[in-house]
Amino acid sequence: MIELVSYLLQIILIVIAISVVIHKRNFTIIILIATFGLVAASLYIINKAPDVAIAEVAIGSAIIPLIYVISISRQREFIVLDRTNDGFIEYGFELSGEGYQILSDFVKEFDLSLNICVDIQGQAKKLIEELNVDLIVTKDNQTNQYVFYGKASSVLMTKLKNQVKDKPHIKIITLKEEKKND
Amino acid sequence: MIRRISLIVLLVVIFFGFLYSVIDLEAFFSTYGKDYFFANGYLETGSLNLVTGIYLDYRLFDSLFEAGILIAAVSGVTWISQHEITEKNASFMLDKQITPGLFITFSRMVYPFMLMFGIYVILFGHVSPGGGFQGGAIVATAILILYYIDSKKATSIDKILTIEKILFLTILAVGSISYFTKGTFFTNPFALSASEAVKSIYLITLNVLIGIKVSLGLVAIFTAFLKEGR
Amino acid sequence: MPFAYQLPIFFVFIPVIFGVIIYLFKKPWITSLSFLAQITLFIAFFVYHQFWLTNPEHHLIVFGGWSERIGISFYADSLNLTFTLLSIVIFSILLLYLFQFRRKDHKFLFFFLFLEGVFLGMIQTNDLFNMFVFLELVTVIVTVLISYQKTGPSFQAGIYYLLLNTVGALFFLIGIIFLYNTFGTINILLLKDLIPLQGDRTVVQFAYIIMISGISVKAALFPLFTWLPKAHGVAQSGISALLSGLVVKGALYVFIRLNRYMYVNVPLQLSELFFWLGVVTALVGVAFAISQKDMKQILAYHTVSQVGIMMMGISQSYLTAYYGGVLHIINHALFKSLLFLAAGVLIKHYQTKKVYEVRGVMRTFPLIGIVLIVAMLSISGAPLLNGFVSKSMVKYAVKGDFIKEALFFLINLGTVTSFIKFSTVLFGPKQNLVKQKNPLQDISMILLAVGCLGIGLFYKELGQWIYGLSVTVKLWEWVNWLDYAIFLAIGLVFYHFVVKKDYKPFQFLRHFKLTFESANYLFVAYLVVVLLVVFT
Amino acid sequence: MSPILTIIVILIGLYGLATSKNIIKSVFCVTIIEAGVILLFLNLGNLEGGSIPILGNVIENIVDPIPQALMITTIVIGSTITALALMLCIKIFHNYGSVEWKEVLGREE
Repeated sequence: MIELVSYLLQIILIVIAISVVIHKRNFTIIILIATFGLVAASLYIINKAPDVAIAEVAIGSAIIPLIYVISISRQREFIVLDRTNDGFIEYGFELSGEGYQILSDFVKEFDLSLNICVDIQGQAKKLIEELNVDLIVTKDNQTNQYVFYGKASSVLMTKLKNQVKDKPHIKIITLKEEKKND
Repeated sequence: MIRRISLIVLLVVIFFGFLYSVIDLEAFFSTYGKDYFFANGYLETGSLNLVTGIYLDYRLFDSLFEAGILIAAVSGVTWISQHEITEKNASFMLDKQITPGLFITFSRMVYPFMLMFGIYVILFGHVSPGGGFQGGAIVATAILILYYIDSKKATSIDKILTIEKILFLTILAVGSISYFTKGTFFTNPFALSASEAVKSIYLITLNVLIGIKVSLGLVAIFTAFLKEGR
Repeated sequence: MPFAYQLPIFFVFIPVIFGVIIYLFKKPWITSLSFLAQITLFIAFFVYHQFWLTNPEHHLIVFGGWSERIGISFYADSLNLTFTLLSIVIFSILLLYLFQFRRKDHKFLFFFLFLEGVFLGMIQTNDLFNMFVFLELVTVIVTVLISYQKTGPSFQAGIYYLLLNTVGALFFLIGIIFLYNTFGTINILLLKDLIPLQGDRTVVQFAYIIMISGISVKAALFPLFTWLPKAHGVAQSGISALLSGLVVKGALYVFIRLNRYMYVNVPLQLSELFFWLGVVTALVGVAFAISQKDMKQILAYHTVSQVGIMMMGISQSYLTAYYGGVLHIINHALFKSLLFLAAGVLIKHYQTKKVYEVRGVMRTFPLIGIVLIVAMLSISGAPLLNGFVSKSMVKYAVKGDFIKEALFFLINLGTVTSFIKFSTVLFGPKQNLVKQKNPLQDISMILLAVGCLGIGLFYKELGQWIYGLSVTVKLWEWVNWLDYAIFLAIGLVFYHFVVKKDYKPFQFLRHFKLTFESANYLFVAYLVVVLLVVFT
Repeated sequence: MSPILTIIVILIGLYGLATSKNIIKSVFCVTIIEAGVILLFLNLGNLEGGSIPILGNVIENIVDPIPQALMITTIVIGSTITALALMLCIKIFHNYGSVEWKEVLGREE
């Protein structure tokens, strides 16, 4: 009887492994990895290794999927620091305004999740490099243009650039990372 | 597309290599280790659970450097995720969602049992299945549930890291006490002929030390991930 | 049992404990404790060496007094003592180089000393699973050191290095599993006697294949070396000197330990396969090195080609060629770290990594100019220096077979041309650059240069002292000087007419990028090639 | 029979590693290979059968305890490597804006 159960579980393991390899969306893969850990732990018990099963469940199915969730949710986050307090982005119950429109279209197209924050002080260059802020929106009073500061090495900046080409009153400046050689 | 097919062909060749070697292995394999431990594993280490006996006494050197790899990874992760900007009051839109009430009450209910089970696994590592590493991981998951109840109570990572390093030094010290009693490093300081209760003192202290160190390490990794870029 | 019997354990734990202490206490003077660690290591090594010579029966230390077949054990033979001495010397010289810049950085010194302790452990251990744990530990710490600057490219190089080496180490673990289940023990010395008894079983040969291909990922052999130039281009010069000077050597040491000390007289001697693998690695490495413009990339690809030459030496059972390979490992550690350190100083002062933008080093920084000349002469195998000694010993592996000799000539020619390209840095007018006063850095570079010269001149006495074998390499023969002069001439001609014009193939090689999945594809292909060679 | 099924899991992980366009997918596949290796070792330790290696009540034959002790170390090593790799992934995303190998490697100049 135990032999049958172990063969069945191993076939389930192979099916889960194939589905992890083939699947595209990262979020569902986390669930698959958690079940993979659980099935593997039950197989360890069948092979008479309770110690390893406890370790696999505690680490492989509890902490590691949690870390995957955090890191994948960070991958889809587009942090915008808004420093133009003149209605480019209105903060009512429901966010609106022309700036918000542009950003939400851009974010929807690359299925990122928009994260607008207001009150971070500090020099733009350092913020972008250290605090992983992706975009800083400021208003240039002389030319009455909205200036977007971003990271030069980021692929999103190039995508944002060719999306905003047709709008005259928005300018994009990408900050180059200075060379830190020893 | 050709690459995938050729990859599958290569993997099939490797599979046959594995296949022949496993069949050849099943024909004749040595059980020297199993017989040795079954015969005098309990007598020499004093722990009923032979696996704990092995990684706390026979192969303590491995467990020391397993704790070492945990220290290196934790310090590495915290160093990479650190940033010098002191603005902590950044109220980010995403973090404003508060965890749903049901989840909080349920985790409050589960939290004490998880903690108790983790401590049981650490303390009775040499009798029932379990031990320092598994118990530490369970205690770490219990502490992570605290983050769900309210994530403002995040402790400072630097304090955790210093405690972890001090624990690493104490584990080294406990491991090398045996040099004074038995003349060799990394084993049970009590004589082979000592009673099982005496020997289990050493096993329990090592399990507790490793358990605390592993739980602190995993909690530090988790807080580093949570605080990253905030 | 005298205290000196347990010393190898202190080799591992002195740096680890000092590293943790430096991390714990925040006072600025505590970082000078790292020098104390190096000095105690030197003293401990020489005390142990005397003990090791006097009583040969105490070479094996089993932890916990258990039987040799059960407990973990350290074994000290002439091979791993030389590697221990080499790594202590290189680590202390790099500490001298880095100290001025890293005086306040407790975290960095913690990682640096922890890596030293773990590396010394990996060299001395006599237990396969313990070697696997140390391999993983070295991979983790080197990944953190590579991405220490927290710039974009350093993260990408760090994760590329981490994942590729972890896959290699996992396959090393599968090999251990098969060995454990067939012989019941994972103690290398015991396996050396047990393996010949069942040498022809498919399990034993398959375990050998899996372990060797797992290790050759870390040793940067032909198809799997793509992680090395990425890691070097990004890491600081001190770290890349450490990486190519020592970490690659660790993997080669494990290769020797498996190839000569475990599978000694098993019928499947693969020396022919690994010899040709070494030749291909050397040729590909040199081809890439000639086409590069970035100083660090040139040196990184040169490490790959020198690893190929070492592989040609180590894989031979012919004694002089084997000892030539081992000596080349030691020489390469010296002159390659010297080149990286000098390149680091130049990059810091000229603020550029491109070779053609740096000019006039001889006049502005005379010390670095002399040191660079010594290093470049020894890497290209000029007589009177250590490169020549080991290369002429490795030449014994090539004697008598015309094709092999031609290929060896081609490899040396490539090395000479690319270092002629590198030496264009020296000439040119005096640049008005202020030299930042850093006495420690200069001392470390001078020490390395003296090391290169020393081995080049007194190789006979050193050979006697360590290996007790007498090797006569005709140093003062005029034919060798003539030989080297011809090399230089052909190299100059080749450089002016071919390399300077920067033809299409050179551009293609420079912009050649291998993504992670194709690197793994090559790893699978490499595994299958070794499998087929053994089983057919 | 059962060790061969675990070998298939290892080879699937290797296949995934050699065809994954995404960095996070590669980290998933390393976790799969590692779990497969652990299962292989425990299977080979349990070829003869026998009971759990805890000597409480009288038993006549036990499973080999050494593979279990070694595999606890491998699980901890695997989890630390996954944690380090994922932290590097987050930092890569914030620097390059994407997690695809081709885009990340292509932007070096």
